[in-house]
Amino acid sequence: MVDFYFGAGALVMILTGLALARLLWGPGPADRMMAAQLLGTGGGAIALLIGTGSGVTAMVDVALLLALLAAFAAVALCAGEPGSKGIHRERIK
Amino acid sequence: MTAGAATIDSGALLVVSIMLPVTGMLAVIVSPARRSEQVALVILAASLLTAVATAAEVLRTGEPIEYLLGNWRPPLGVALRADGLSVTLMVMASIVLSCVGLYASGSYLAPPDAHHSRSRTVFWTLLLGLSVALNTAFLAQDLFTLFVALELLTFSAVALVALDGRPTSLEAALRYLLLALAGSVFYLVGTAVLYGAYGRLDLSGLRQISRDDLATTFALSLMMTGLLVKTALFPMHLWLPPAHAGAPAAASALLSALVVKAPFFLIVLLWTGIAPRPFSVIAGQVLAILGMASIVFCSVMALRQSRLKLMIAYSTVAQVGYLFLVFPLTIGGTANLAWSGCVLQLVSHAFAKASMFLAAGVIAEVMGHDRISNLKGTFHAVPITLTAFALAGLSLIGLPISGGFSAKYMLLTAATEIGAWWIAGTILVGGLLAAGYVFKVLGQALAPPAEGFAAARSIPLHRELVVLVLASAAIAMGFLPLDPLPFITIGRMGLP
Amino acid sequence: MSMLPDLLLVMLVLGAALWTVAARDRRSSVIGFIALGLLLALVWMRLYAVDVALTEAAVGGGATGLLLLRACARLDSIDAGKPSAGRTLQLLIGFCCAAMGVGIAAAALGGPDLPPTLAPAVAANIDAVGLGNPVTVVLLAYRAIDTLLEKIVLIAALVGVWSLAPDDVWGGPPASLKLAKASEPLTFLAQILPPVGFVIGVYLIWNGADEPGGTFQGGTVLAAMWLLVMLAGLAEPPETRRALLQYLVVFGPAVFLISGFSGFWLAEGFLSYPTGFAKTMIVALEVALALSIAVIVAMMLAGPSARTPR
Amino acid sequence: MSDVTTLYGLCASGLIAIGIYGFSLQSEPLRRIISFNLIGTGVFLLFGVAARRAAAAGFLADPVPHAMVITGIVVAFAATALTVALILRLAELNTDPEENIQPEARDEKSA
Repeated sequence: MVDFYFGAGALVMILTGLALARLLWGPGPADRMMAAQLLGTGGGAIALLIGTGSGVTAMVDVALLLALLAAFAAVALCAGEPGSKGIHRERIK
Repeated sequence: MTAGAATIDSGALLVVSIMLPVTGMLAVIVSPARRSEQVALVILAASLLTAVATAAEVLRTGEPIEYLLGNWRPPLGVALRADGLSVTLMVMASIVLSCVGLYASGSYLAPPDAHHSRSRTVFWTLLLGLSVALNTAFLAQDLFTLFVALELLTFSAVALVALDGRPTSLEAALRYLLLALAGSVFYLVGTAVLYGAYGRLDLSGLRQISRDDLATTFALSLMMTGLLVKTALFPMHLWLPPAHAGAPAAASALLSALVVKAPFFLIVLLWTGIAPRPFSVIAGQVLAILGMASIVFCSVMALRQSRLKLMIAYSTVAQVGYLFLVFPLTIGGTANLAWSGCVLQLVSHAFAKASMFLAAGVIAEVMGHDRISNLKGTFHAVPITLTAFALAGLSLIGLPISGGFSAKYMLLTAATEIGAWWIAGTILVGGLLAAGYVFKVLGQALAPPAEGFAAARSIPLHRELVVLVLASAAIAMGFLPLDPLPFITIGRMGLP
Repeated sequence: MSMLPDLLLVMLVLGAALWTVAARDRRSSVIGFIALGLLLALVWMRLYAVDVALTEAAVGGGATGLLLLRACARLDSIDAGKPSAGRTLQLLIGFCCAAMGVGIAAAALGGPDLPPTLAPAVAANIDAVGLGNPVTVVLLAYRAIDTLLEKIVLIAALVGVWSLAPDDVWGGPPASLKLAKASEPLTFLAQILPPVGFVIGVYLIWNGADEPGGTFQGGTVLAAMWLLVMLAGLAEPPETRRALLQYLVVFGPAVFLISGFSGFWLAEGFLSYPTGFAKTMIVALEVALALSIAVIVAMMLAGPSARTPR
Repeated sequence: MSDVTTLYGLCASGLIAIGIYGFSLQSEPLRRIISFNLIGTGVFLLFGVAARRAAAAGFLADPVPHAMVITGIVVAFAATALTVALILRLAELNTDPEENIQPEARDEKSA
């Protein structure tokens, strides 16, 4: 059973890795926001799977926090949009 | 329990010396800006009394004071410990902090109206922050607690550098902050490695079990490197002159006199307490070589400066270099003499340098600028300040009778006795160079004023007197007998 | 098999770290850093450090991430500095850093087979305090001085941040956090998320005594929720000169200080708790500290005053 | 289990090395503070690995380093916040010439 949890954890890890690639390369802000969400949910899933696999029940709290922060990160990404509160207004490149 | 019960009363002094300024910080934040100065001055006076009482207790019993926080024994808990050296430094720090506090009282920072309360609130809060950090650094017996103290020291110091809000000051503050953070993270890597190797971070425990192996050597090298960045020894000194020169004079005095001394003190703790034998010998040589390079290189740089405050800042790096000469001198039979010289240098430099920076502040206000080439008539305008500057200068050069003379004499004697001619030579060359930069200023300042000279503004007498008191303290250290100081060996761990 | 997730995780962490350093523009670098924070929460979980995992997620992924992203947006018009070093120097420094990494790995992993540890000592003394979470016991009993000083560090840094305000706006509110492009979904999110987050924050604080969690994690979550409300424009940052705000900032540390000194009379000395009351006192202390932490973290993220006080 | 701690020990060393590389080569303050955070993360992981190695003594992990790491993360956050505030203020002063004039005039009297 433990092997199953770890195997599933590894699989979700690969999927999360793909989300990470989307987050880093973008290209658009929408891609990044969705990827951040996926990273949060995927991270939560990994926390639950591996936490159960290694018998640490408090991992549920980590999963909970990751899910909450994924939503927060989406807003943070908005706050970090170029020009949203720039010292200079957006400069046309 | 036995140690805690036996010294419960004197141990409380150690707790109070750290927690008094903590209380002060919290009080300054919630009190209105016009009250912040009074709160801070009361706390500084009480801290000075506590430090003196602690020193008196250590002197009286001839034993170090120990206190177990929360009554938990190290390595689980954290101990505070005051020995001869740490109480000396605590008293020194309290004196300098109080004097700078008096200097900055009144309308020095800003006119006392609501609109200009920023610099007042910030200055007094962070002055007390420095006091907390310094006392913790001198007393705490745990490598991680010392890390937290170092960070508090850095944050308080950085905000003081940036206090006047000019872009140049902010740039200097940013550069200082980044390098200081790099220094702390190096220190922390070493701490992590030590914890992995020994499973504890208390100094007394580590002292007993430290081994001569890769992990220890590597960890200590990293920690010392980090601390060297923070104490600004050559070649990691570049951040210091702009930071110390860019701050308001009252802050510069604290930075040069006290802030760079705490990392040095930690290096001494590591070197005497934890470093295993073959490593400590090599590290001592390297530290001394860097110290010598600091003395020569930064004295020359000081000589070449055209701004008074930059000159004094370069002089700090040079004078801190002398402290590092002590390490190779403690191998032979002259260890106590060398340590006494080092401690005297540390304390007399703190007084002299604080006085000099405060004097530079007065001069800049009176003359309206601080260009050395244009200081004619300064003596005529502020004779007391200039006298103080000259006295502090004597101590920096090492002319008798002054604390600086005694310190350099002791280091010189120790060096010649074990035949370390290279160190002896550097001490003499450093003195000559210091004479060069001090007399360059005095020669200008003592000249009669030019036609039509008028002071830009008048200086309250109490500020000039504070400058004189600090300089006199540096001179007064010279009246101590030229023998090893007995009290700094009280309870010193790891010294011969 | 059981090593596979770990191996993948380490690769992702190092990949994100490399991206953070090598990314072309600073925004991509910051995003890499936030992703790293989320991944590290998983690493900490694998090291059986759930308390640290929660802290890393709340601070690395949440607070620091928002701080850096906002900084990016405000620095947007300023040209990024190019690394001035030539290729040879880059290689040289890269080589030095690699050597250093190898050295650290050798020093940290080469120790004795049965590494020394304080875990048995912590476990042996934990009954005297009566809390179930050993990390909380270390933070608030054995090494309480570090935690107290850490709060002072936070306050010093907050005063440092505040000190960067221009003289004429000192005491006024920080710049509005309201997003220029606050869309309807965002406002909706800012309305429904804070109550949930508030509950989670309080849960983390309350749970911290016996289970993983604690003051800083909970306090940061509370701060994040307050910021969310400000980002959506539903509330404005308060004036920094407001007495209530200043009292909230010093409240937790002051309670800590008083409880520490009370140990002189009620227990065995400074920062020691009276027998039987340790748990009650620590939980009360945690609540007070979390309140102050939430305010301090939120004000640090909001930045120095930028508008004239009324 | 020791294989896992070794793996994470290597990961920590890697993070430190990458962070130092970034810190020494980058010229932009914001990028440097991010690199500083990378180094810090690596150091904290080293503490975590040391804590986990205590598993040999029959415990899941040693809570003392965990507590130190939590304190360390808080301190690193404070450092980052202060640095970012400095960077932003400096950028503001450098892009807004009007702000520059007034403090320069003050230069003379408050040196």
